[in-house]
Order: sequence, then structure tokens, then C-alpha cells
Amino acid sequence: LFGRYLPGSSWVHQMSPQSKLMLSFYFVVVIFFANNIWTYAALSGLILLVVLMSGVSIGYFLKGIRPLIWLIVFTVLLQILFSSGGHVYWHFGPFSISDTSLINGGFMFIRCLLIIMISTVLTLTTTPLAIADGVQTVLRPLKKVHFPVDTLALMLSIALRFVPTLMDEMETILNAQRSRGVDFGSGSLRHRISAAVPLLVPLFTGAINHAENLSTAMEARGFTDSEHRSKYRVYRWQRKDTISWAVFLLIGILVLFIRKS
Amino acid sequence: MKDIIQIKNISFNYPDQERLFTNFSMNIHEGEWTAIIGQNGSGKSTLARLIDGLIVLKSGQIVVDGLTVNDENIFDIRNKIGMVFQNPEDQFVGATVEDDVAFGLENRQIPREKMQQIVENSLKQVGMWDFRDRIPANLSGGQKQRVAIAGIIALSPKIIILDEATSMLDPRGRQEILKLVDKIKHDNDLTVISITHDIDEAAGADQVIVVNKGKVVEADQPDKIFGDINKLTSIGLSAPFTSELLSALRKRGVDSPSQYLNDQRLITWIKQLIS
Amino acid sequence: KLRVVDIVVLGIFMSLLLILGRFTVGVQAWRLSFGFVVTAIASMLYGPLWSSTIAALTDIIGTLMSGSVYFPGFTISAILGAAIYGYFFYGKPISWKRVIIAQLIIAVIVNTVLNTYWLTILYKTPFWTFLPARALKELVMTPIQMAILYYTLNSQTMGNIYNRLFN
Amino acid sequence: MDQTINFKQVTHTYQAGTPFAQNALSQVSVTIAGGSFTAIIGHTGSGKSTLVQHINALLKPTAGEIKVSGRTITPATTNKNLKQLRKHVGMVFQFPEKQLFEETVIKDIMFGPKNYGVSDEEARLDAKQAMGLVGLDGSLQDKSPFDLSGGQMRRVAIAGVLAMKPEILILDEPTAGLDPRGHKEIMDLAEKLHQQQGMTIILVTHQMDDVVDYASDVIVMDQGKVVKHGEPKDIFSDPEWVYDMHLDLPSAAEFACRLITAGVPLKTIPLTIDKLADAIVGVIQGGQSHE
Repeated sequence: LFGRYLPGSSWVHQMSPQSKLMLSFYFVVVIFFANNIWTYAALSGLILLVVLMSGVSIGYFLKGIRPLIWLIVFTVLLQILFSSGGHVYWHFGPFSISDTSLINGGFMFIRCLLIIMISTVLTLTTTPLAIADGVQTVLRPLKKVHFPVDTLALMLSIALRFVPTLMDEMETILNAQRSRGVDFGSGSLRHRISAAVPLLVPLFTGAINHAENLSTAMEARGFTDSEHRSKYRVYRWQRKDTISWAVFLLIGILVLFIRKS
Repeated sequence: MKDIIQIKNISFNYPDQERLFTNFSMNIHEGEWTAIIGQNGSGKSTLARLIDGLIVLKSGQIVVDGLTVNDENIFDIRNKIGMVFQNPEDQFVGATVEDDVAFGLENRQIPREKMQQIVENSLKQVGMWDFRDRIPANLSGGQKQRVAIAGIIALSPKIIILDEATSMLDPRGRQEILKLVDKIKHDNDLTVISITHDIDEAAGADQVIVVNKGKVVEADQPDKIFGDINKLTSIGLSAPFTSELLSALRKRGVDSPSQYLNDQRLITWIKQLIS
Repeated sequence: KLRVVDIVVLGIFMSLLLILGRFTVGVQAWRLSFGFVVTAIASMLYGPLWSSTIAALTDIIGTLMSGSVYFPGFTISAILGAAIYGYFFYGKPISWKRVIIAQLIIAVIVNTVLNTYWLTILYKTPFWTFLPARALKELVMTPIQMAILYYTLNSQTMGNIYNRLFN
Repeated sequence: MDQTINFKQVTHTYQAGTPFAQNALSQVSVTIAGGSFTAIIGHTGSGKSTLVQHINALLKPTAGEIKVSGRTITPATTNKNLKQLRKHVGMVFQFPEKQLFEETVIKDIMFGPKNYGVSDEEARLDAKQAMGLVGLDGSLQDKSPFDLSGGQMRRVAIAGVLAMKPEILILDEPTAGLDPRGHKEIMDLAEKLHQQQGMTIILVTHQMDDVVDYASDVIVMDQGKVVKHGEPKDIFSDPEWVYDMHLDLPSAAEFACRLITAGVPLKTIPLTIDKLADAIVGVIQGGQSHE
């Protein structure tokens, strides 16, 4: 589930997670403004730079794209068949293929690729824990409106910590019930859904056991509430973050200037 | 000998369940290793939770190092007591080893710089410093229990309670954890309470308290308790290895002592027999 | 105000959401994930505010970690879904009527209209091309989801869990 | 039916084809005799659990084949038609109480038989019989399994496997976390099933005392390989080797080693308390006769 992180010490690895998070979000927004060959070229150039700075081989990115290939092909095809205007080569009912639609299809392809690439860079260079910390830092200003950021941060850290544990337990429960003659992977939809009961009940019961024990252990270690605590794990803003932001902002402004108005 | 914990006439039951303790009293000596033994369901773990104020007492009084267990004192008492629980999986709060050791320190709002020192020092004491950025899924049960112990050392308590802390480990992991706690007890002048049904562990304690059906059956030094195999088995416990061997020798007509001997003393005694 | 055990339970529910959100039964387009059961249980036990908060957070984290494309629209859908469950299930008897109305609203507004609309924005595709297929899927899945919800939320296991947590 | 289990050159690789690929079993060839009580020992991560999960095809070999009661499991074996095999090979996982899910004890125990198309009445009879085998009082049958004590829950789970009437029973650390009485009850149950019903018992364990007290055969695993297979006395005859395998000696053997080091002239290393007592008495008498 979360096995995608590749350890490393590249420029991108060393950036603080909160700025990586915000930058990828910002980048997706900028993509929406791209509408001609120059804007797409500028953004593709930027992504190429990011990939190089991440020290991750291109092969890994291609692997990340493979499961999404059909979605991409589908959206590109829709784009080609449904957009109108320009010189029409072929048409049938509501479908048509024109030079404009081919170009739009091409742009769609690049756009999908760019969005997937930026998300992939983030996951390959940031541990799940750091991503969670990043989200929490980004949400921090909401504390002013009494949003329980610290409590959520703690929940999130417990959630991540228990993912491998519960996945193991799920695997064991599946195996134990298989040994009792349950066939999980086949049969009618109805059969498959009823097979979920011997999985879900033990999983939830186990989860509540964990919760009771863990909360007792937390209280024994002096935990009362999540607001009055100091913090061990801190991600500092670094020069690398400032420089990266400067480059991204610059490219963003450039895109606004060279886009087709 | 000073009693660091005094339990006076307590009664307790869980809602809708039978009375677990009725007028139960016992004392724990400061600086000793006390083993509390009894079969599952005898109320041993409940006792640990009552001492730490994790469950609320109905009647009677518990005094820990001069403080009565109540709402007011609860945090001072939890500062004095470190607990290691049975399931290694269910006491690991942090996302990584070092985060977990820091958890108790964060609760006490220790400044970050100081935390880093304490975390490093504690992890080195339990030999887990090299594993500091591991996630719990990549640790063995014994390693997780080490981390739990580091989290306790970090808070420098006076008492460590092991609540069946080794019962889910394999024999080797069990030995290692007990050795570690013993070392830490000596290095830091701690009182250790070990709730266990591992008789061989209890045999090494300074004081043994046998609990059955919410009552103290016996509280004494191991020598006095472990000689009588029948009494132990009648309340669902087993006897230490050395007692079993002595009893087997007795059956074979060897005139053997009826009191408990530890490994070393039994070896000496056998050597005397053959010389 | 949450007790310590509530914080941990919600954390572990987030964990289950992350895991079960990706565990599906069925084949291809007719796959059903059990994430909605977790959301409904969290909503029933802790109300719309907390359940929609953890639903939003798991959507964000889950998407970012799996390396898929993050789009805030789906977070809004997650929040709405959890809020609807919370409104209908929190502190109320789980009757067939409630289950049917809640799931129907989610199926039509969230799963069909909103989610299709998000795809339209994200991939600049015409709204009406995605709609029929998605509507058809909802038509099949919704009654199944209703039955699962009714029986799960009224099960003895849920009763036990409720008693252990709140009594 | 023949209960012999035969592993032929079995290799199992986790996450094959990824950078994380790991050989959990490499070229294991071993035969577990039908009707035996075989203990499988080895330190954590040596491949014990992986090995036993091949016996009812929860895992399939990456290479090699396993023969179990006339069925052959190969890398090409599909998930179809494994039901009969899994009925034949009962599997009790570690902490099996975690798999309970039904509303009542009896329903949970009936779950297995009913998956094999047995009628309600018949399943109920099988379940009651299984409750008797594991020593659960009949009055518990309509209780929720979640209201029982830990030891009782474990017996319900084991009864759920026994109700399917397996001929081979795999127990993966069945006594973990139990107190001495619970421990003895579960081990005595295994022995009873072995002797009275002729079941083949395969026990994965860390408890060497159980190995000498109950098992007739021992398989020692290390780094995904079977490194020794024999009777308990063959396995524990070489203490140095046992320690090299990161294993322990049975308590009696360990104590005997310490006696020898202390200068007590024991000729062999006894594995049980009774044998140790005999040996000590032998030395005493021998010593006296010299005088």
C-alpha cells in the first residue's frame, strides 16, 4: 500500500514535506492555465528538472504510470472524439476527429502525464510519515479557528502506525477463514459480499482491542490531551525550499504570460 | 525495609462482573524485584492498572511512594511508575522508534533539545539506538518491548511494572528482556513489580506474591513458596524446574530437601551428593 | 470533547479506511470497496463532524501516498458522504428508512453527480459522457450498500463495540 | 487415506520479481510421516510458518511441489478446488481467537463444516462433538464467544477447526500467551487427538520442553532450509549445534549441561526431568559403589 518511498538524499528528498506538498498542489493549479505548446513545454521542462533533482530513475516513473495507462488513453480518446472546431477529417454522429481535436488530445496526454509525474515525485521522495507531518503543518493555521489540528495530527500518526499491523491481521484473518473453507475470490457478488462478514467482524473487534490497549498505554505514559505537548519531530524550512519556490513561481508567471489569451 | 507501595483493604469489580478483589491488602518493598503470580483471570493485571490509577478504585486505599492514588495525584504517580504491557504491538504510539520514546517526554512538555538528548541516552541503554528510525512493523516483539522500556527510562521513574511483559515473546526474547530490566533496575535503583505466570522468572525475584481469586495466597521469599509443588499446581500454576527435579529425585528415594533451591544451590547440593 | 480512547479509535478507523478503501470485492467496473462501512460506523459512533474530518484527512493522505492524482473535489465528496451518514445515523436507531434515505442521497448527489463533475473538471471531459455508466453502476451498487449498512450497523458486533466504548 | 506430506525441492519467494524479493524457503525437501507428531522448530524468521502454510495451499511454491494425501500442489495450482484439501488439513493459526466472528459459540464452530455443504443438523452435531473434544462445557454454546475468557476463546477457535474433522492438524504456537494450566490443557488435547483419533499433528513451537514431551519427530529450520530432521534425542544431542541455530535446549538438558560443566559426570544428556533424575541417581549409586 505505502511501499513506494525510495530512500535517498537528493535535493528533492531534503526539501521539507510541507513545501513539497504545497508545491505539487500549486503545480497542478498552474497546469490548468496551460493551453498552448509553449506553456506545456515550460511545464514539461520544469518537471524534467524536478525528476533530475530527485535522483530517481525514469524507469520508476514509467512503472508508476503503467496502472493508469487505460485512464489516460480513455481521456485522450474522449478529448479527440468530442472536441470540435478546425479542419474535420472524419465524423460519425456526435463523434468527430479534426486537427484541433488531435492537438487537444495531445495536450490532454501531456497534462495527464504532468499531473501523474508531480504526484509520483512526491510519493517517491517523501515517507508516509513526512507526508502526514506536511499535511499537518499545512493545516496548522486552522488552529486559529479552533480546528483540532494537534488531535488530528496524533490520530494521523496512530493511523499510519497501525496500517502495517492491521494489514497483517487482515491477511491472517483471510488465511484463517480460507482454512475454514471460505472462498474469498470467487462466486457471485452476493456470495462475495457475505464472505466479508468473517473478515470484517474480527478486523473491527481486533481494532477496538488495539484501541483500548493503546489508550491505556498512552495514559500510563502521562498523556492527557493533545494540545499541551511539546514536539519532537520538526521539519524546518530550508534554503532549498526557498529556491524551489522561487523557480516554481517564476515558471508560473511565465505560463500566465505566454498562454493563449 | 520501606514499603514503596501499600495496598490497603481494596475491593474492586468490573461492571456486571463478579467481585475481583475483596478487602485485598499487600505491600511492595522499595528497591526489590517483586513477582506477582497467579493464573489468568486472577486479577493480576487489574491490580497493576489500579496502582497506576488507570482504573478507578471503588473502596480501600493505595499509596505509592507516599502519595495516595486519586485524581489529584494521578500525574505525579504516573511520573513515578513506568509500565510495560503484555502486547508489544499495543503500546507503541510513535511512528518510529525515536518518536515512540519521545512520546512520554512530549506529554510532559520537555523542550526539544533536551528531548533529543534523553531519547538518545535511553535508546542506547536498551541497545536500540541503531534502530531509531525504524517503524514498529519492522521490529520483533522483543525489540518493541525494548523500545517500551526505553520510553520508561526516559521518564526516570522509581518503579517499573511489567504487566506480563514477556508472555508474548519467545524464550530467548523473554530472557533478554528480563536481563535488561535487571540491569536497568540496578543502574537506576528501581523497584520492579513483575506480573507473570512464568514461574522460573518469579523464582529469581526477591519477593513473590501469589494471588488467587482476588486474594493474596502467600507473600514471601521464593525459597519459602516454591518448595511445595502441589500447592502451586492446585491454583493452576506450575512449579520451578528445580523443585520439579527435587521432587523427581525424592520419588527415586533420594533424601532431598523440601525447601526451594535455585539453580546454583541445586547444582552445589547434587555435587555434594556424589562426592 | 474526545477521551483518549476516542482519539485512538478514530486514528485506527482512519487506518482501516486507508486499508479497506483499497480492498475491493467484485470484478472490474463492479468492484465494491468496504471503505463506506468504516465511514458509516465512525459516523454512527462519533457524529458527522468527526467522521467527515477523518474522511477528508484519509482522502488527502491516501491519495498523496498512493501517488495518485490529488484533487480537492473528491475530498469534498468524502466530507459530504460522511456528513450525510453522521446526520442520519449519529445517536439514532438505524432503521431501514434511514439507511435507504442516507444511501440514496449519497448515491445520487455525491457518487453520481458530484464525482462525475469532478472528473469533468480534472480531465476536461464532457459531463454527459461519463454520467450514464456511473449512474448504472450506482443503480446496481446502492441496494447492496444499503443492505450491508443495515445489517452491519445493527449487528451484535456493533452493539458490543458500542458498549465497550461508551458504557 | 494416506496422511504423508511430501515436500520436493520447494522454494518460496516473497515479492518475486521486485527488488524486495526474499527467499522464505529454498529447495526444501522433507517428508512428514502420516500419523506422526512432528514439531517444527527454528528461530523467528527461519521459515516455519511459510513451510506449514504450503501444506494446505494458503501459499503456493514458487518452484517445486508438495504432495498431501494424494494431491499435488505446484506453482501452477489455481485457487479453485482447494476446499477438499483444506478440509483435510486443519490449520490453527497463532492467536486463533482473533478469527472468531459469529454471534454464538456453536455458530462459530459450525461455520467450517457448513462451508463444506454439511446440513445444519449435521454441522451442529459435529460442533457439539468438537466442543466435547476441546473440553468446552455444553452450556457455553449459546453464549457470545466474545464474552468468554481468553483460554476458552482459544478452545472455541480450535473446536471450529476440529469440527471439520481434519486428518492432519497444524498448530502454530497454540499456547502463546496462555498460563501454565491453559498451556497444559492445549498440549494434552493435541496428544489426545494424536493418540485416540490417529491425527497427524504438526506443531510449530518455540517451547523445547513441549517438543520433548509430545513430539515423535522434529524438523529444524534455519534460513529457509530444513537443517535437521529426526527424533528429539537426535536433535538435542549436540548442545553446541542447538545454540548455533539460535535455539534453546529443553530445561532438563540445559540443566544437565550445567551439571556436567560443574563436574557431575553424566554420560548422556537427558531431555526430560524423569530421565535427568534417573541419570543423577545413576551417578550417585555409581559413585557409592566406587567407595
